[in-house]
Amino acid sequence: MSISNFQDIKKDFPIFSRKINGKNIIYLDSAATTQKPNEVINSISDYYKNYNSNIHRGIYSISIEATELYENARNTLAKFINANSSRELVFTRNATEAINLVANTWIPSNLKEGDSIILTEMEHHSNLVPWQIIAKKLKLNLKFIKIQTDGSLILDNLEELFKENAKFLSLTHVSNVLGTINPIKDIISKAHNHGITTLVDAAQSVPHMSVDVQTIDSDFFVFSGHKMLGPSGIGVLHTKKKILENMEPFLYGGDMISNVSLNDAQWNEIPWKFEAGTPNIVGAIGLGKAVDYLNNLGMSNVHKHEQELYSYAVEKFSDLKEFKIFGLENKNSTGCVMSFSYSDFHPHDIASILDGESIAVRAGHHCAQPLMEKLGVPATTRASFYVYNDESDIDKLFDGLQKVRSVLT
Amino acid sequence: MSISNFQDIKKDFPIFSRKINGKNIIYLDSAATTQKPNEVINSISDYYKNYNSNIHRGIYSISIEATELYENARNTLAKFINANSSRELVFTRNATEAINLVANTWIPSNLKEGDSIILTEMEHHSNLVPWQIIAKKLKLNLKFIKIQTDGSLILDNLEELFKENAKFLSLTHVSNVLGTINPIKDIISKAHNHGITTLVDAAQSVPHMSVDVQTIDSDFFVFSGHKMLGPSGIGVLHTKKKILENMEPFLYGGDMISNVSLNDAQWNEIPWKFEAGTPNIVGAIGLGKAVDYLNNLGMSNVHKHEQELYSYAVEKFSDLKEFKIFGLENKNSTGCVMSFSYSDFHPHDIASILDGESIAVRAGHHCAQPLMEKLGVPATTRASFYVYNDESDIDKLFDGLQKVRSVLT
Amino acid sequence: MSDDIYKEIILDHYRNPRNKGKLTDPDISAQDNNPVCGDRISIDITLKDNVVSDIKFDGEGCAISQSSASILTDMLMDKTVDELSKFTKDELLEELGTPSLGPARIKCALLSLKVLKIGTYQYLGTELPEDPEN
Amino acid sequence: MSDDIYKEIILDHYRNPRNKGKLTDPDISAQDNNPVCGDRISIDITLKDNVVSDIKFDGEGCAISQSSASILTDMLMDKTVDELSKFTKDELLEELGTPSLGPARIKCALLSLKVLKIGTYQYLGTELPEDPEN
Ligand SMILES: Cc1ncc(COP(=O)(O)O)c(C=O)c1O
Ligand SMILES: Cc1ncc(COP(=O)(O)O)c(C=O)c1O
Repeated sequence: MSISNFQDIKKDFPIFSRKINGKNIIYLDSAATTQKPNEVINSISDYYKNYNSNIHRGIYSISIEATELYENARNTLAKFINANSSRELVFTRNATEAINLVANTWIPSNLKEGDSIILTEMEHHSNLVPWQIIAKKLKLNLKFIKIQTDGSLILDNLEELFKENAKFLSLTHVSNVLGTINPIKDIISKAHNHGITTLVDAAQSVPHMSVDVQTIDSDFFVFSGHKMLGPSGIGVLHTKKKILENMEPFLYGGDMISNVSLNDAQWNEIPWKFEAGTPNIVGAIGLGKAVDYLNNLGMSNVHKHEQELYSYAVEKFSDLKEFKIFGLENKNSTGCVMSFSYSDFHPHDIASILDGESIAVRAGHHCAQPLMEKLGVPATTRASFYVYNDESDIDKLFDGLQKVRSVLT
Repeated sequence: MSISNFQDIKKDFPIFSRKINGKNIIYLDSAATTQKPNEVINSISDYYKNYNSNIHRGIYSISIEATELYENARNTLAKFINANSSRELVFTRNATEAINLVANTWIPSNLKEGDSIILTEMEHHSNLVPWQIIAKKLKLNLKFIKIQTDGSLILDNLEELFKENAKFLSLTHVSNVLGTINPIKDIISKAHNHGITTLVDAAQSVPHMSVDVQTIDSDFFVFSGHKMLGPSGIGVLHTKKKILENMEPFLYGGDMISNVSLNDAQWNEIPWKFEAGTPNIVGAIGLGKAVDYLNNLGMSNVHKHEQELYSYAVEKFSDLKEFKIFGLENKNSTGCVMSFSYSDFHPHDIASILDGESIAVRAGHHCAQPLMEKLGVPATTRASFYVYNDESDIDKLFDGLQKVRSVLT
Repeated sequence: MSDDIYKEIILDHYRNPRNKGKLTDPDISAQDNNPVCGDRISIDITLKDNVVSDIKFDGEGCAISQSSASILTDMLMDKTVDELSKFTKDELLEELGTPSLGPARIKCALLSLKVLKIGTYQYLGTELPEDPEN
Repeated sequence: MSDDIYKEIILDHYRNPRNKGKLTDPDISAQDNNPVCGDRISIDITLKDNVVSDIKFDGEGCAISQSSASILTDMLMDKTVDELSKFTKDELLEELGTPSLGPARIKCALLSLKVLKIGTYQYLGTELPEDPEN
């Protein structure tokens, strides 16, 4: 499949019909959030127009239908990541909440003072700050797998890190700044050899490549719907059944209980035990539709498409003076992210001037300040690609950067 | 404004065009969740089609527009409940999460072993179970304001309850089973006299009557969007600024931080400090639209409409043999909820047979098992009303109940 | 999802439940409730030579759960313990005449079967499967 | 929200910043950074008879924050301390020629003003208002 085969799909995404100052939007910020296809948008309206009701408890038709739509979405998601059972999937607001859930429930019942949590230096703040907090609270140590400037993890001393009191490992599957794919299967298998429980932050992998949680063998696995064509406000926590069953609930309230008296309560079965209160029903249903859409494209085609776009960009920008792509040397990258510096122009100025051309890129630390320090820059400009991008978007970015130079010099 | 003035508005709600077995849906379960008007549904599509992007950090146009839409929704909500500042409002998934947030952050830093939390016997599980858990964890006592069978709170011994180690009071504004309006302003003022901090579960009041958090003087105030014409997956926590500023964050991750290093982090300002990760942007925007819609109707008209419907129902059903409305004696009720028993027919059978007539009512304990025990029934059937209901819905319910009798006897 | 589920046989057993009550000194005895709706069923069985010689149910709840218990107990007379442990939900649902009860009510209909399975497995000393009524 | 914000005066000061550097023994001295983008500005002021007699800024960051600091310092020469404390963002934005910077970039433009306010209030010993740059 060549890049051109995906080109027609911009039509599926209504935002690309919007013009700003007469120009179409060139959207290169999908690592922050993705655009939504008509199928997803329509599934949301359709739900509100035909099925809207509260789920799980209703005896009447639309409530039964709504419950089915919600639980079918869970099944769709479970198949998408090849989970053993849909009951291993908990719907959360986003990847961030899923990580906090684990930090608040599993960690306190399983780690004790002096134990260590292992992270990497390339984590998004969402996979860093929750561990800092719980570490302070329980007097745990945080240790970090270091990275080299090409964006890859330094893995020679894993055995060293995994020894002693290491009990938990949380790491990102794909870096949101550099696109690096970490060899998580290997790392997790080594961690398991040391009895270390593992969490994978898959916020940047699930949208871009096919994943298989059974092969990866992660204990916890989290991602966000809005980064994979899905709606706002829905994320997923996948957990091995044995672990999930033994975990204390995170939030308490309606729907997660089976029985309540004034002073006591019993919990519902998994996964509902972890879904307190009325959930984001429409978020789950829309995310199911997003997965249908991705399945239709084929995740290996998605991956290939992005790699081809990335190669095209690298080639195109190779002649641009004083232009530097971070992590370019690293061949193990999704191709969905291109972080760069351009002369000594500040990323905010670059992004502002590109916005004048209706090109949306991100400038900043991308919620990964520690990684920025490692790269030796306060911020980068990041262009990120997804299924609806094509060569012409990259050409426009190229032209936009010429404009940046002409404005700022 | 008479009931008839609201009748045309069914047209604003597309679900009422759907037919099941040739019959229009008679929706009498708004206390569980409400239907959505076109304005709200369209605002969601419109967002995805024109503005969709991540907020707060983007430099490009649609991100700036999206941020504005999101923050304007916060302003709309703040005005709706007459908050002192929109920065006192935190968006959560639902009322349940908002309550859990307070139980997890404010309580541990302010209460200690032996202190008491005061609740009432009419709480929804969401305003009961989180307190049971934190009470167990911190060795706090739970004490309950009792209710009488007419659904009103027994308030003569408040001073007794508020003495000693009472530190926190959490109570519902309106009962989701009986519709009782509690005199929260009075109760809160007495609680404050004893230095007790207060939370109001307003999940069933904000949708049905005009509220003013400054007059009520609650310290915490929570409600859910989906119960007031708004989208799935969005709720609100209102907190007095002084309190919110001094609270520890609840969830940690992107967007809620201002600065992060590998081992440390500083927090963003309120309210963003409490919104970790990518929020349910579209949920907030849609909820803002729902409030616009309600403001257009006028909250006092909404309240009046429901009271008139309730009176109509009471009158209509007064002749029905063996039909009993719970809490009927209580005059201080929103009128949005009618819980009843009918002969010895089981609520599930009643709801099932009504469903055959395309009438949606709820049967069960309504997430309020302790209250059910008080009423001496394992479950009730509940019909609840909202802006789009009219007399003909009640007439249909009446006919449906005749059918129930004819089937079951 | 409609009154279609109230078949004549269900209404008949609902109005005139068979085998209602308790046994003294039963060989098999179990009870369970459906927390969502509060329905409660208990079943007592006396065996003779490993065969059901007497059976009673007791409980309260909706027409579906109570009539299903009445119908089920009627079906179990003279069955062997082995047959009890293998009794399927399809057999019961077919007798009820409502194969498509829908997810909201099927739990009511199968509550009595679940109680039967709990009691039988207890009697046999074998571990209860995850969803005993299925 | 476009390159329209890069007015000639901004580009001029960005390319040739005025008053860049540090002062020894300043009367007023403060610095702050914008955590979102890492922009950093410090301002040093020497007073003579309560009037600005010398002023320098230092820092790094985007064109907007750096040129705005350069322009601001140019505007403050010979002002009294009272005038410093009352200096408004509108005066600065008017000089920048970009009254509608948009919410994403306005913080960059006002960072230097914020630093000025921090330093001036410190010097006066009065409490900083909640949003000092507004
Ligand atoms: C009084 C009351 N409190 C809290 C809730 C919980 O609302 P949610 O499920 O939206 O969190 C409800 C909803 O049923 C309610 O009626
Ligand atoms: C690698 C990674 N992890 C976690 C997150 C957090 O995702 P969310 O904000 O949807 O919770 C992101 C999103 O920026 C990410 O890129």
